[in-house]
Amino acid sequence: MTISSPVLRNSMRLILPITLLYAMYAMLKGHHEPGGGFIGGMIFATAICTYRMSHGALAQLRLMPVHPRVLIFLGLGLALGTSVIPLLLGEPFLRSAVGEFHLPFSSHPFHYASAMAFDLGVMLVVVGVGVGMITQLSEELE
Amino acid sequence: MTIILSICVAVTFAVSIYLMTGRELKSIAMGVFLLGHAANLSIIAMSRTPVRHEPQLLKGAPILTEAFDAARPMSSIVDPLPQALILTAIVIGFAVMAFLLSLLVLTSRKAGTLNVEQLAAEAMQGA
Amino acid sequence: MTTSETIWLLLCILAPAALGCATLWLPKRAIAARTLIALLGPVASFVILAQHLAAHGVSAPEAPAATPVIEWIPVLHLNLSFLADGLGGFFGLLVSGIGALIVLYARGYFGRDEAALFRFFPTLGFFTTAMMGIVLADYMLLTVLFWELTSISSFLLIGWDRDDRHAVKLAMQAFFTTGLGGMFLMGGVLMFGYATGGDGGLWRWSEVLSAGAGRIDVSDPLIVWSFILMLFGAATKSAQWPFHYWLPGAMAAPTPVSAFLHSATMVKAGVFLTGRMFPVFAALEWWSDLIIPLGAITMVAGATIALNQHDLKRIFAYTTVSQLGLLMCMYGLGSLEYHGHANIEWDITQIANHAFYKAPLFIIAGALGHYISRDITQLGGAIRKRPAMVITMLLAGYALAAGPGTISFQAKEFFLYAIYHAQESIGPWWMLLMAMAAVTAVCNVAIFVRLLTTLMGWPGGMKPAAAHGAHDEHDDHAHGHGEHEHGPWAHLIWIPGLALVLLQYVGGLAPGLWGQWFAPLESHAAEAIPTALHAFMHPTLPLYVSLACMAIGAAVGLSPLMRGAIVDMHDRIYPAMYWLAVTGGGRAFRTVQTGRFRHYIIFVLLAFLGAYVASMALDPEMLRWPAVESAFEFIPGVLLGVIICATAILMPIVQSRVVRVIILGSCGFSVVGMYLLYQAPDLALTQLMFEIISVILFVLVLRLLPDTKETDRASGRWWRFTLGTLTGVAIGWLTLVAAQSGAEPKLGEWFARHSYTGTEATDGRGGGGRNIVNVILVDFRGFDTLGEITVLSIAALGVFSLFPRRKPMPTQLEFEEQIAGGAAR
Amino acid sequence: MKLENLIILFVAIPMGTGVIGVLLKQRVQIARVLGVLSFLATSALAVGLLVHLRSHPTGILVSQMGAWPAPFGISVVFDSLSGLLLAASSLVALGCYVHSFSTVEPTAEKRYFHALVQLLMFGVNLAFLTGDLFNLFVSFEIMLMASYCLLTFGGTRLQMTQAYKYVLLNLIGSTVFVIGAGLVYGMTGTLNFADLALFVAERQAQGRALPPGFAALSIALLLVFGLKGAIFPLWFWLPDTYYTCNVSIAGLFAGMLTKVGIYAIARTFPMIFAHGGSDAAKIVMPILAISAAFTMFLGVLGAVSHHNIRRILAVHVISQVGYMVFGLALMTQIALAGCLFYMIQHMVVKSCLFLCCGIIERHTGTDDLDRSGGLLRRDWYLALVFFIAAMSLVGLPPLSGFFGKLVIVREGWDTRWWLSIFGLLTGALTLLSMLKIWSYCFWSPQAAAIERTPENLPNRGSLRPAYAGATLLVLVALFLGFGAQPVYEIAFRAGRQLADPDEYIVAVLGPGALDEVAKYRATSAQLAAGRAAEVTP
Repeated sequence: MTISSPVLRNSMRLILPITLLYAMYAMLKGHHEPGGGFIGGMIFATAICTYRMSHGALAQLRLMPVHPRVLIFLGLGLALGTSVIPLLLGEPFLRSAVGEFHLPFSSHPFHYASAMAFDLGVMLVVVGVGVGMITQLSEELE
Repeated sequence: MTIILSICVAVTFAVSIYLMTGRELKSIAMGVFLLGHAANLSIIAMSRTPVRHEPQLLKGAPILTEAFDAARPMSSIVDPLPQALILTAIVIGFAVMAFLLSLLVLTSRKAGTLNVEQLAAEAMQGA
Repeated sequence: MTTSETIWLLLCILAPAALGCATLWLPKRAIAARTLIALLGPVASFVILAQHLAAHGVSAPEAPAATPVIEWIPVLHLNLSFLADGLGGFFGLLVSGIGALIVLYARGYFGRDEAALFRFFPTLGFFTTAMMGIVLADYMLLTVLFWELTSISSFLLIGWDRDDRHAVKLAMQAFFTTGLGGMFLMGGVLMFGYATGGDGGLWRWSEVLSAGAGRIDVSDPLIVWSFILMLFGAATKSAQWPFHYWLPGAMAAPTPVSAFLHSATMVKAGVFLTGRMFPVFAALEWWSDLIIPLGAITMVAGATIALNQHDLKRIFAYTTVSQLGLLMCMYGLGSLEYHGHANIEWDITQIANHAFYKAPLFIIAGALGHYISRDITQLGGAIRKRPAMVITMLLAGYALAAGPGTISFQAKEFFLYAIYHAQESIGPWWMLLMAMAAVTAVCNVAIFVRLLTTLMGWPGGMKPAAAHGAHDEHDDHAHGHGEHEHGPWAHLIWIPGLALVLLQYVGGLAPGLWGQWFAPLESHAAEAIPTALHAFMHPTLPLYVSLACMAIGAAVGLSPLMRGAIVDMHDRIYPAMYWLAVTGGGRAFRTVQTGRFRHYIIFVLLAFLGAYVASMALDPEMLRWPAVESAFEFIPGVLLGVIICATAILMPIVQSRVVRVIILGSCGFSVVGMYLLYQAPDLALTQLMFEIISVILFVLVLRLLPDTKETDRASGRWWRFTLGTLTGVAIGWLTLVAAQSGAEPKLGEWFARHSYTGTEATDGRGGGGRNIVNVILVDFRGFDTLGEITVLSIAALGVFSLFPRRKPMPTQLEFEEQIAGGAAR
Repeated sequence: MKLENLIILFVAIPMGTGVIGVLLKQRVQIARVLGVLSFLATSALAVGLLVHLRSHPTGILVSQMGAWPAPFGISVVFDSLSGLLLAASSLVALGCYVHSFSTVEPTAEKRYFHALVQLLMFGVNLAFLTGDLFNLFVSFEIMLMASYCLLTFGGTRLQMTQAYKYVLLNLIGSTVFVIGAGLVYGMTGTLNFADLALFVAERQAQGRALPPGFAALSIALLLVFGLKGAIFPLWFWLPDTYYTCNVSIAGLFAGMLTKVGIYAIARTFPMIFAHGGSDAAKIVMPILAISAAFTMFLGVLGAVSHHNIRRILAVHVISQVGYMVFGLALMTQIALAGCLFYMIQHMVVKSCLFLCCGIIERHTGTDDLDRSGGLLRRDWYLALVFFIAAMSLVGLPPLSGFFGKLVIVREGWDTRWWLSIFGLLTGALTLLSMLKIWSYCFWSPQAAAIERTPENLPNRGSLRPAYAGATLLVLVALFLGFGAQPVYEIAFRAGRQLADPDEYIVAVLGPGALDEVAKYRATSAQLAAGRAAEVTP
C-alpha cells in the first residue's frame, strides 16, 4: 500500500530521522520517565511503516535491509541473553544489575541498569514484529 | 470513577459478545478488538485512583521524583502493578489480533467466504 | 513358605507365554521343534504347580496360605503373591493340563500350516499365562489384571480369521462384552477394598478368606454393591444369560481355541471367581437371590437353544452356556443351608466333569469338520469314515447326557440333590428349579441321542434334507490347510480328546481313584464320592427325575421335533448396543458439537452465566451495592466513559467498514484518555501507538477482505443482545465488586518502594529506575515481559508462515541493482 | 551452581532453541538436530531432578526470577506435580518432534516449524513451572499463540474453515483469564500462588469469610481453564480442529494442550480457590463432577460414532479429560494423585496413538476406516505399537491407563459413586472405539479401494523417524504401566501437597510464612477444645 503524495514524501523525509531518534530516546529514558522498549519500538515501527507508505517497499528495504525476523532473533536473543547471564554467575535467572559510571565529558554520572539491555531487546522485537506484519500484509495487497 | 469504569467494562463486553455472535467473521474480529478494551478497563479499575475527588492528570503517576521513602504514604501514587499487567495484556492482545486478521485474510481466500454459517456448512461437507 | 515359592509360581504362570514367544525365534519350518517348545510351557506350569501343591499341601479354606509378597506396586495394593489353595490349584492344573493337550491338538488341527502355527503358539501361550494368573493370583487386583489379559488374548484368538469381517465383528463382540464385565469387576474389587478400609483394607484373597465374616460387614451397602459388580464381571465372562450371546459367536475361532478357551477354561473364570467369592459373600442375602435365577435361566436357555442347532460347534457352545449356568446355580444353591451346613458338595468335581467331556466334544467336532463336515446333518454314518473319532465323540456325548458310569452322572445327581435340599430354604420354588434342571437334562440326552443315531447311521438320525444352505460356513477347512496329513502327527487331531474323555470314565467307574485325586482339592466334600450304583441302591426323587429325563430325552432325540437351525434372538443384543453407542451416541454428541461457532459461544456463555448465578446464590455478599461515592464526581471521566460506551454501542449499528474503523479508533483513543485519567502515562502512550498500528492493520486487512454486508434476523439480534447484556453485566459487576474489596495492594506497594533503591528486604538492591511501571516490566516482572515478547514474535512468525513469500525477498545485491537501474532511468 | 537455578532451564532451553530456529529457517538439518537436543536436555533434566528429589523432604525447588523475593518477584516452582508433567511433556514432545521429520512436508518445514514447536514447548513448560497467576496467563498465551500458528500450519482449506473457532474461543478464554487475574489482584493484592494460598489459609484460620465475589471469580477462572482443558461444555474447539492439522502436531496438541488446562485447575483450585470447603468449593466441586460425567461419556460416544481414525482419536481426548476432571472433582489427596498419573499417562498414550495414526495414513493414504485394512499383515510392528497404546488408553492392565483409572475410580466410590460407574462404562466404550480402529484397520481384508503401486508405497527409510517417535512413546507408556510404583510415589506426594498446601507455601514464601496461620489455628483449636470441655460437664 503506497500513498503517493509529494507532501507526505517530503515531510516524511524530514520527520523520519527525528522520529527514529525520538524512539531511541524514549527507549533509553524509559527506566526513569514514561517510555520504554515497547513505546520506543512501536514509534520506530510506525515511523518505518509510514515511510514505506510514502516511499514504497524498496525505500523501506534500503532503510532496513534485513528481514524483520533477524530483528526478532536479535531482540529475543538479547533479552534471553541478559536473562541467562546471571545464571552463569550462579544467580537466579533475570537478576538485574544496577550501577553508575562516569562518562568522560559529563559531570553527571551515567546511571545504568542491566534491565536496559533487556529493554533494548524488547524494542528490537517490537520493531521486528510491527514492521514484519505490516510489510507482510502490504505485500499481500500488492 | 470505579462505577463508570465498571459500566464501560459491561458495555464493551456486552457489545463485543453481541458482535462475536454475529455471522460475519469481520464483525467478530471487531468484537475481539473491543474485548481487549473491556479486559484492560477492568484491570485498570483495580488500581484505585489515589485522589478520589479530583484526579489530576499524571499527578500521582507511578513515576518517582526521588527515592520512595518509607514514610511516604502509598496513596500518593496509583498502584503501578495493574498498569504493568495491562501493558502486557495490550501487547499480547495486539499480537493475537494481528494474527487473527491475517487468518481472516487467508480464510476468505481459501474458503471464499467469511460467513460462519457457510464456513460451517463447508466444513461439514469436507468431513 | 519362602519368597522362592513366589518366584516359582510366577515362573509357573509365565512359562507358557515365555516359551510360546520363544517359538517365534525358531525357523518357520521347524514345526516339530516349535510344537515341542510350546508344549513345554503348559507342561512346565503343570509340573511346577503340582510340585508346589505336593510340597505345601492344600491349605485349609479358612486359613489360606499365600506365598510371600514380592513388591510391585505396593501403593496400589498390587503385588506379586500367589494362592494355590484347592480351588486355585485345581484350576491351575486343569488349565495347564488341558493347555498341553491343546498344543498337541493344534499341531494336528493346523497340520503343516506353518504360518498359522507361527501365530498360534505365542497367542495360546499368552492366553494360558493369563488364565494361570487369574486362578493363582492372591492380590485381587492381580486377578483383575490377568482377567483382562484373557479378554485380550481371546479377542486375538477369536479374530483369528482376520480377513473375515464377520469373525472380526464376533471377536469385537466377545471382547466388548467381557471387557465391560472386566471393567465392573475392577470397580467391584476397588469398591470392596475401599469399603473394607481403603489403604488398610482387604486387597488379597487370602486375607479376605481368612478374615471372613469377621472384618466384612455384609450389611454395608458398599460391600453388597461390590459383590454385585464383581458378579456382573463373572456373569459376562461365564456367558450367563443374557450375556451369553458372545460365546456361540466366539465359535468363529479355530477349534483348538474353542476347545480350550470357550469350553474348558476361560469361560470358567467366572465360575472360578464365584467360587472364590463364595466363602465371603455367601452370607449375603443377595447371593442366592441373584445367582440361582441367573444360573437357572442360563441353564435352560442354553440347553433349549442347543437343541435347535445344526453346527456341532454351536451345539456344544450352547450346551456349554447351559452347563455354566448350572455351575453358577450350584454355587448359588451352596449358600442355602441344609441341616446346618452349606448345601454344596464336590464343587470342583462338577467343574472338572464339564471340562473333561466338553473339550473332547469340541476337539472331535473340529476333527470331523476337518475331514467331513461340522454340520450334523452331513454326518450320517460318519462312523464308517472316521471310526476312532466318532467313538471318542460318542464317549464324550454319553458324558454330556450324564449317563451312569461317568463322573458326569454323579455331578448331576449332586446338583439335583442340592435342589431337592433347597426346599428347606426356598420353599416351593425348588420345584421350578427342579423342572428347569429336568428340561436341561432332557435336552442334553436328546442331543446325545441325535449324535448317536446320526453318526452311527441308524434310523432316526439327522438327514441332510433337513439342512438348508450355507454348510460352507460349517467346516474347518477355512482355517487354511491343504490336503490331509498322514502319519503319526495326523492322529494328534483326535487323541487329546480321547485322553481327556477317559478321565470321565475313570471317575465314573472307579470313584475311589477319582476321590483320591480330587478330595484333597475339594473344600466342600463331606463324604467320599459315591458310585453310580450307590444312587440306584438308594433311590430318591432326584434319581427318578433323572431317569425320567433320560427316557424323555431319548424320545425327543429320536423325534423329528426341534431340529431346525434357529438363530438365538440374543444375537441382537450386541448389535443393538453397538447401534445405540454408535448411532445414538453420535446423535447425542452432535447435538452439542454442531460445527457452528455461534452455538459454541452460546453454550460457553450460558455455562458461565449459570455457574455465575449459582455462585451468587452461595455468596450473597457480592450482591450488596458497594459503598462508593457519587459516580459523577469527575466530569472528564464521565465524558470519556460516555464516549467509550457510545462508540462501542455504535459499532454493531453502523455497517460501512470505513466508519467502523473510525469508530474503532475513536473508542481506542478514549481508552487512552481513560488511562491518562488513571495516571498511567506509559499505558496511554503504548495504547496510543498500538492503536495506530492496529488501525493501519485493520485498514490493510479490510482492503484484503471482500466487502459483504451482514444479515441477521431480528429474533437473532434479540437473543444476541440479551446474552451479550447478561455477560457484560456479570463481568462489569464482578469488576465493581473486586475494585471495592479494599485489599491492600501488597505487590504494588512493594514495587513502588523498591523501584529505585532497595530496602533491607532486598539487601539494598533496587530496580534502579524511577518509572515504576517500566521497572516492573523489565525487572521485577521481567519474566512476564520475556514471555510477552515471545508471544509477539510467535504471532509475527505465524503471519510470515501463513503467507509464504511467493517471490524471494530481493537480496541486498538485487536491491542495489534495482536502485542503480532506477537511477539510470 | 545451585539446583534451584537450574529449573529455569526447562524454559530457557526451548526458548533459546526456538530463537535460534527463527534464524535457521532454511537449514533444516541443523534445526532438527538442535531441536532434538533441546528436548533430550529437558527430558533428561526433568527425569534427573525427579530422581534426585525422591529423597528430598518436600521435593520442591523454587527459583525467584530476578532474585526478587516471593511473592513480589515471579516464582518458578518445580514440585512433584510440575516435575512429572514436565518429564512427560518433554518426552512426548521429543517423540512427536522426531515423528514430524517424516510427516511434515519439506516446504512447510521451512516456515518456522522448528521454532514454533520449540516455542510451544516454552509455553507449556512455563505453564507447568510458574508460580504466579499472571505469569500463567502469559504462558497460556505463548502456548496458544504457537498452537494457533501450528494449527494453521500448511494453510489448507479444511484448516481454514475450522481454525477460526479454535482461535476465537480461546481468545474469549484468554480475555476472561486476564480479567480474572486482574481481579484476583484487586481482591487479594497478590498474584503468587503460594501467597494466594496463604491468603485463603489465613482467612480460614481466622474464621473470616473470603472477599465477596471470590466464588464468582473462581468460576470465571474455572471457565478459562476448563475451556483450555476441553471439559464439558467448553470443549467445542477441540473436535472441530484437531483432525485438521498435521498429524505430528495433532499428537503434540493432544498430549499437551488440554493437560495444561487441567493442570491449571489442579494447581489453583485445590490450593486456592476451592481450598478446604470454601464457598467456591461448594459450587466448583459439583460443577466439576457433573462436567466430568458429561465429558467422559459424551466424549466417548462422540468418539465411537466417528469413522475416521483422526476424528476418533481427537474426540477421545475429551473423554479422557473427563477422567482427570473426575479426579479433580473429588479433590482428595489420592484422587488428585490419580488425576496427575492419568494426565501423564494420557499425554504419552494419546500422542503415541496419533503418531501411529500418522504411520497408518502413510500406509493407506487415508484415515477413513472403510478404506483401510489388512495392515497387520503388512506391518506387524506398527500393529503391536498401536495395540499397546490403544489398550493403555482403554485402561486394560497392566498398562498405564489401568493404573490411572484405578485410583480415581476407587476414590469415587465414596461420594460420587455415579461418576465411578460412568467411568467404568466409558472404559468399555473406549474399548469399543479402539477395537473399531483395530478391526477395520489392522484386521479386515485389505480394502480394494486402495491401489498402491510401488511408487506411492511409503518409503521405509523416510518413515524411520516416525517409527522412532512412536516407539519412544510406547516405551514410556510401558514404563508407566510396569513401573507405576515410583511414578505413583511422586504423584501421591503431589496430591498431598495440593490438598494441603502448607509445604508449598513454606517452600515458596520462606519458613516463617505460616507463623500467623499457625497461631490462629492453635487458637481456634484451643477454642474448640474449650467448647468441647464446656459441653462435656
